[in-house]
Amino acid sequence: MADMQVKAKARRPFSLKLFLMRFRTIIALLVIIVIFATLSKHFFTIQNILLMTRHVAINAYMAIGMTFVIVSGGIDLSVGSIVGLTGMVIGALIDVGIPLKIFGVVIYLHTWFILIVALAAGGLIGAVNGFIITRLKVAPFIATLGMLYVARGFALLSNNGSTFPFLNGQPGLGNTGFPFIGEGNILAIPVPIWLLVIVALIAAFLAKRTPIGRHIYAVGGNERAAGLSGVRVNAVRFRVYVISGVLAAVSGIVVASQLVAAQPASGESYELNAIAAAVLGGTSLMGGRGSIGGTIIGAFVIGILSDGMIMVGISDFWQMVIKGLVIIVAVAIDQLQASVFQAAAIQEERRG
Amino acid sequence: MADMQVKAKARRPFSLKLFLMRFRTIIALLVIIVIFATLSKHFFTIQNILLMTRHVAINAYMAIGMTFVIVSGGIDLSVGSIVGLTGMVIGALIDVGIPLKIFGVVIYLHTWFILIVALAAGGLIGAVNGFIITRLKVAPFIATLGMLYVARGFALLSNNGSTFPFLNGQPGLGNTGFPFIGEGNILAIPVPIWLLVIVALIAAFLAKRTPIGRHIYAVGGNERAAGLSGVRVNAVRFRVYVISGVLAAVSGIVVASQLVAAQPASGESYELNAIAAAVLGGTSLMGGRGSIGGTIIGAFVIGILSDGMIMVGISDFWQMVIKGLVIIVAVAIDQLQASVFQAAAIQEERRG
Amino acid sequence: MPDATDDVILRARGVTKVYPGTIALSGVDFEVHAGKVNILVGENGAGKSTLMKVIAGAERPTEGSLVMEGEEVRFHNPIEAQSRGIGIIYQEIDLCPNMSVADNIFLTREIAPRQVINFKKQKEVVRSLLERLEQKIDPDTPVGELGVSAQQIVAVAKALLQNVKVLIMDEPTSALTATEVAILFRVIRDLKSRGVAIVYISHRLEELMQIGDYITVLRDGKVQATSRIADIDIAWIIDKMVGRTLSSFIPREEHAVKREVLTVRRLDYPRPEGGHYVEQATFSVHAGEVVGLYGLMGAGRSELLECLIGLHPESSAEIEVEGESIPLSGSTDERIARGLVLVPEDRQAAGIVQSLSVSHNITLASVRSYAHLGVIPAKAGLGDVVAMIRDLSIRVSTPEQQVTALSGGNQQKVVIAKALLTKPKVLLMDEPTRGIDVNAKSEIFGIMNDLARDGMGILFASSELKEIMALSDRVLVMARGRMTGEFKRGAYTEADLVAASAKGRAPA
Amino acid sequence: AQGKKLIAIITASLDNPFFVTMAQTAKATAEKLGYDTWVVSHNDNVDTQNTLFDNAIAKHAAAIILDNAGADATIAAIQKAKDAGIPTFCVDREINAKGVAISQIVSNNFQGATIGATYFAKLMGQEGNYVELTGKDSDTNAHVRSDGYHSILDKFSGLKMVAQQTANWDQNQGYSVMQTILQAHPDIKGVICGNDTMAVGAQAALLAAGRGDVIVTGFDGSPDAATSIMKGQMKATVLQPIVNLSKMAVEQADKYLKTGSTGVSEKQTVNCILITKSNAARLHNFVLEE
Ligand SMILES: Nc1ncnc2c1ncn2[C@@H]1O[C@H](COP(=O)(O)OP(=O)(O)OP(=O)(O)O)[C@@H](O)[C@H]1O
Ligand SMILES: Nc1ncnc2c1ncn2[C@@H]1O[C@H](COP(=O)(O)OP(=O)(O)OP(=O)(O)O)[C@@H](O)[C@H]1O
Ligand SMILES: [Mg+2]
Ligand SMILES: [Mg+2]
Repeated sequence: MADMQVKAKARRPFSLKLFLMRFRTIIALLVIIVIFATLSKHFFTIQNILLMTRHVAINAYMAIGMTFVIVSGGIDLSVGSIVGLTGMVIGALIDVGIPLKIFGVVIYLHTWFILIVALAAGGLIGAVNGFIITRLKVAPFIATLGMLYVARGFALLSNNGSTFPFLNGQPGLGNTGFPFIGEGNILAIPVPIWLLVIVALIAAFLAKRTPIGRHIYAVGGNERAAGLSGVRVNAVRFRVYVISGVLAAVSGIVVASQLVAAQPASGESYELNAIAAAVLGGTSLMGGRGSIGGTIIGAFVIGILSDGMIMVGISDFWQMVIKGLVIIVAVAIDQLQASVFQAAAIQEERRG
Repeated sequence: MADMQVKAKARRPFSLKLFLMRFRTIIALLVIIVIFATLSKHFFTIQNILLMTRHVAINAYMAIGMTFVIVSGGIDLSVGSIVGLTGMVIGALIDVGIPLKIFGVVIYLHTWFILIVALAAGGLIGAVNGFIITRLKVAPFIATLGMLYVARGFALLSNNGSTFPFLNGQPGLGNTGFPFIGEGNILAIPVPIWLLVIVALIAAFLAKRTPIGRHIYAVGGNERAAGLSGVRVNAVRFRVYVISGVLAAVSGIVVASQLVAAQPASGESYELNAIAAAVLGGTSLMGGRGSIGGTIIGAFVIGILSDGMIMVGISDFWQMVIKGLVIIVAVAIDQLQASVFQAAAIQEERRG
Repeated sequence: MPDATDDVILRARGVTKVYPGTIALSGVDFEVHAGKVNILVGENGAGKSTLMKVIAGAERPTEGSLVMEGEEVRFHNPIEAQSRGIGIIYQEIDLCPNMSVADNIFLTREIAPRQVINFKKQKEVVRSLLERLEQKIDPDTPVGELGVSAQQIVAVAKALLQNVKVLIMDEPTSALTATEVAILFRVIRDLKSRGVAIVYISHRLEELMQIGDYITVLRDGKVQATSRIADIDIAWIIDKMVGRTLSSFIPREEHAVKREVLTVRRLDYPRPEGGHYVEQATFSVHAGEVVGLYGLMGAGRSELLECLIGLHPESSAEIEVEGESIPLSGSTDERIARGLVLVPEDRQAAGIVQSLSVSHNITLASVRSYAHLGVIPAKAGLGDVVAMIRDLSIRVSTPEQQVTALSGGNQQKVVIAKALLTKPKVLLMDEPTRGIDVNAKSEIFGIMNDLARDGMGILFASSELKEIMALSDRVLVMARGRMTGEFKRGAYTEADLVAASAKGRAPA
Repeated sequence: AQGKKLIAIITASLDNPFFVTMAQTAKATAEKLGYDTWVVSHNDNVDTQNTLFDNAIAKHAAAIILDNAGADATIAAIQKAKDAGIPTFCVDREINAKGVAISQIVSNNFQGATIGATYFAKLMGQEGNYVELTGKDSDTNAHVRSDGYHSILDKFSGLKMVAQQTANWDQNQGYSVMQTILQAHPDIKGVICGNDTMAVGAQAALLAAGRGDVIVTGFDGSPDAATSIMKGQMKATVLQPIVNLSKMAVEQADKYLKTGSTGVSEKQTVNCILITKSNAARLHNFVLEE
């Protein structure tokens, strides 16, 4: 029925609506910031903002990938496990290297290669997800739920459940420098934040300005129509999982780099945060709608909320309750305001 | 004439397909059973079968509720947390009672009342889910994701993160007998299994033979069409979450009763098993399709698989990998066979 | 090897398509002449859409082949057919509701040098396309916010974007008004003159006579007859389609009008942004009376009917059924219980439940009445379902068949059957004959007449003047949300209705 | 299979070297004594643990060696095993009941915490601000250790705890919680942690923030902590002699199965040992070599 009300010639209202939608999520964000800033004098400092942004970034990489997946009409529950597994891949490559038993030598890769291998590992898992979903026709929820267990299982198996500690590398082996990704600064800005900016810009460009981006939205909006229009639906769906896998690997790299250690349990239940960020940012779980900008704001809401609560010293149990309430309330307000703003936008259009 | 033709052809191909569909999931189940029976001599004993069925039951209650939710087009991520929270409600009522400060007395409820309160608590949380989804128009995934955190938070808060031990009750207070639910037998069959039989029969009856059941399927299939046909869409959607909440409470009761203790972390990530059982049993995550019988078979596949792997002594990590693979492969085979059957049906049509 | 009639650009040879439970096409030969309008007609479920899907690469034939420009072709997907110059407008409008008009039109044909889309250029092209169709639709509007007819126009524009050799139109006019149809026909003639072969499917027979050059009649998946339009008339078409002559497919019948069953006073449905969808509508329907509701697209007829069935709680009115007033808060099920029921306009979105069988769809609205003490007996309603399938001639292999496997027209009949099983006092129908073949139409009209004779009141919205005039004991005309005319049978002319429907409109 | 008796070894999780060591030691000891073994983990989930007990009973295990998932929620499971004639021997974590398990052999967490806290106070010079990272709130040991720490630290008026947060035994959380707390309290001098995993995470955060000066101590004596201490990063940890505990449990189980009695009392505690730079080099896989 909502569809019907909007029938009135919608030219500007759409972009206005979009603008307002972002604007109001930002308002929610500002409210949270103001609350914490009054509760703790250390909250609103440049240093703390950079720190929180770094925490946000880890979720945001995944959430951006998740946005593509959800927009296409799917879901990816395996991202948390991919974080753990890529960390272990890196750990193994730095600490153990690649032992070639026949020749009795161990090959150590250069740090750059290790990063590429890690990204490729994430992409590969995403590709397997994509294959299972498009070729074996398993529903995304189930395919990636299965992968959640499989990838976590392999992460645990990779070093028999143990951590790979001290990922500093050794100068002689050419594999030093890994911790720089998590902890380094470029022009006084932490590397993870640069990464976030780069990833976000590329993703937003991809979503809005390229045919593949448009096709992702089309597939999520009406798969049949997209297919009949000549969109290679399966190829599109395949790709979003690869993108999601690669971006989860980025999270995995940053997490391992920060800890200077790779832990097999790393990233557990991160998928829920990534989904929550995308949805708080206005991505529709029915597919077809969502934006990178919105998702990033969503990630900030979640990240700042949890950091702020720790800083203020709220108990873990209450943190859970509050986080759950914020997720519900934010989306509920979103729904409420959507209809209010819609009416307002139509009003304005009539006058203007 | 036309009358006769229609009747004669009625339901033959459809029910055949349906029969085969169930049959093949049972085949999968049988394969698993045969494998484990050859690997362990303790596996295929009456004692162990009863034991496994008890374990299956805990997931099955939730999975049955989940089936209604998914068929209606929703999802319920909060069931695991409801398990934990209802356990704590029971624990508090048995161990602490209801202190009435004004009168300086503590009221202890009879065990039957406690059970009713526990079921009501589950139903209440389900009702809150339903309210958020139908009134505040929050997507089910998000509403119940939020509730996952909120309910778990409250479970932890209820006794400050601690367990309520010794739920045996005291004869003087009339609240003994609780452990019977989890550990008792009636006619040599454990109580949880009786409960499963009762719940399953009622649920199957509800799904197939009552207007509300039909309405759930209609709402999941096409909400607007259902609404125009006089189905109270919101009432139906509300009810499925209440059903799901109550059945999660049944799981919570049985779990707490078996442990004779209520632990706030109980039920963590149970939602994934419940969803997996429903989907393995042929419930479509798009809504509109699914059956109670299928879900129960799905629950058996998952339960017997994990018990069997434990019994055979497969390592924890491999268990994860195998569980993930089985979920994917089972659904993939389902898809494959569906198309094989369709091809067969086409062949038949051409000949006939 | 050049053919005798050299203008055949595409030829289907012995095409058979089998679905589980149905043989949709069997050994169909079909020729498409370049620069001509090739008509395809047939009853609902005759296999027209299926044949078109095969030609457009959306379905693969079980047997048979396609020859395009003298060369055998095999399309594995719509893209391959597209690249050979075959364009298609599907029967069920297939657009992405979340995307803008321009995005939809350019989907997979984006102007994207170096993979970067040039939105400005795309918009320009879309504007000129829509100008050609004489429509003012903003290229940035999300398609989901457009009405059915505007969406149909977008679908046409999308098909016109590419330079096609063969353009298939599967019931393009079922959602269009007379003016829009005229525009579409101008476009078709223009394409014809450029040598494009048009394949045209419609259930509006006058239309076919007007625009067609060649005609092929399908029946039960087989070709029944082919001819040049010049050699035939409507009676011929009906004869070939149905296998018998229909004396008049719109039976005129006068009804003995009894007491008022539906009284509506001051029905107001405000727009959230100000103004009204429906304003102060007051009217009544009597038992045994068929009332037509006429108006141009956007007049508010659908909204009026939706208000009556309780879809818009923000509307206000005094509604009485058989003298008993229905509370404003009355929900759809209450209104159904009181004897109102609606056959909606859009059967895909609001009519059928895709996941259910034909039988469960038909009993959906009345399922409560089959329950005894809250329990539905195993074969509840099967008798009624079978009777409905027979009465409405719904083509199914079994009542347990999935409803999605039915052709468009048969799905519509399922929706009507569902409404009838609620035993309504007043039957509300919104464009009940959209996409329905001539025989089914006549059957449905027959049913409407029967129902009226049995004392049911019927209020139906239609954009087809002929239908309205033939069936209605009384006609209500709406324009811009208001009742602008009421005419008794025999007391008006076509021109009166048209004039009333244009009232309050700014002169163009 | 050859008629050997089976000992079930149920541990917490196999992705933590502490529990792996517990399980490996028990397994090796039991096999040396001629038993078959069955090693599983409950991942701190009592429901899973309950399932594992059911399975142990179904497999007719002779005895169960258990690192349990909850002091209260485990009692019923052990009772169930007892009713089925299977004795349970608790290691590392005790249960809140007597007479149900045959032995409860635990390291003295409270004593360990006091020696850890004493050393921490010494490093701090008995004054300054510090932070405590606690374990999972639902875990008894988290509270026992915290109580142990405070029984010492609260005696020094110069020591001020400016923040207390749980990091759920987790390395990632140790890292990010530490980062955030450091924002609110840049003036801290030390961090005392409920276990080594959190300590290693916190240490990484401090090093990254250029605060290598902050004193970090942990608990458990894990290999990662030992390495860190030798590198001069973490300052101390408290070794739980898990290898001893595990051995004792299996040996007592063996004796009980053969003689019907362990000959020792049910509750046994073994003291913990402080690990600092001076002895960290001798620490290998939870064994402090002489
Ligand atoms: N996907 C499908 N699965 C099974 N049967 C189908 C499917 N699609 C079409 N059919 C069947 O094939 C036959 C032809 O259908 P088609 O849609 O081609 O009819 P049509 O001539 O276009 O009818 P209408 O005028 O109602 O649109 C019908 O009997 C229909 O039930
Ligand atoms: N494409 C559109 N753009 C803007 N407004 C529209 C559009 N379509 C409908 N409306 C508005 O919605 C109201 C009702 O339209 P609706 O199409 O439901 O009327 P209708 O009389 O049922 O027409 P139809 O013959 O198409 O069913 C009209 O007042 C009109 O202004
Ligand atoms: Mg058709
Ligand atoms: Mg209409």
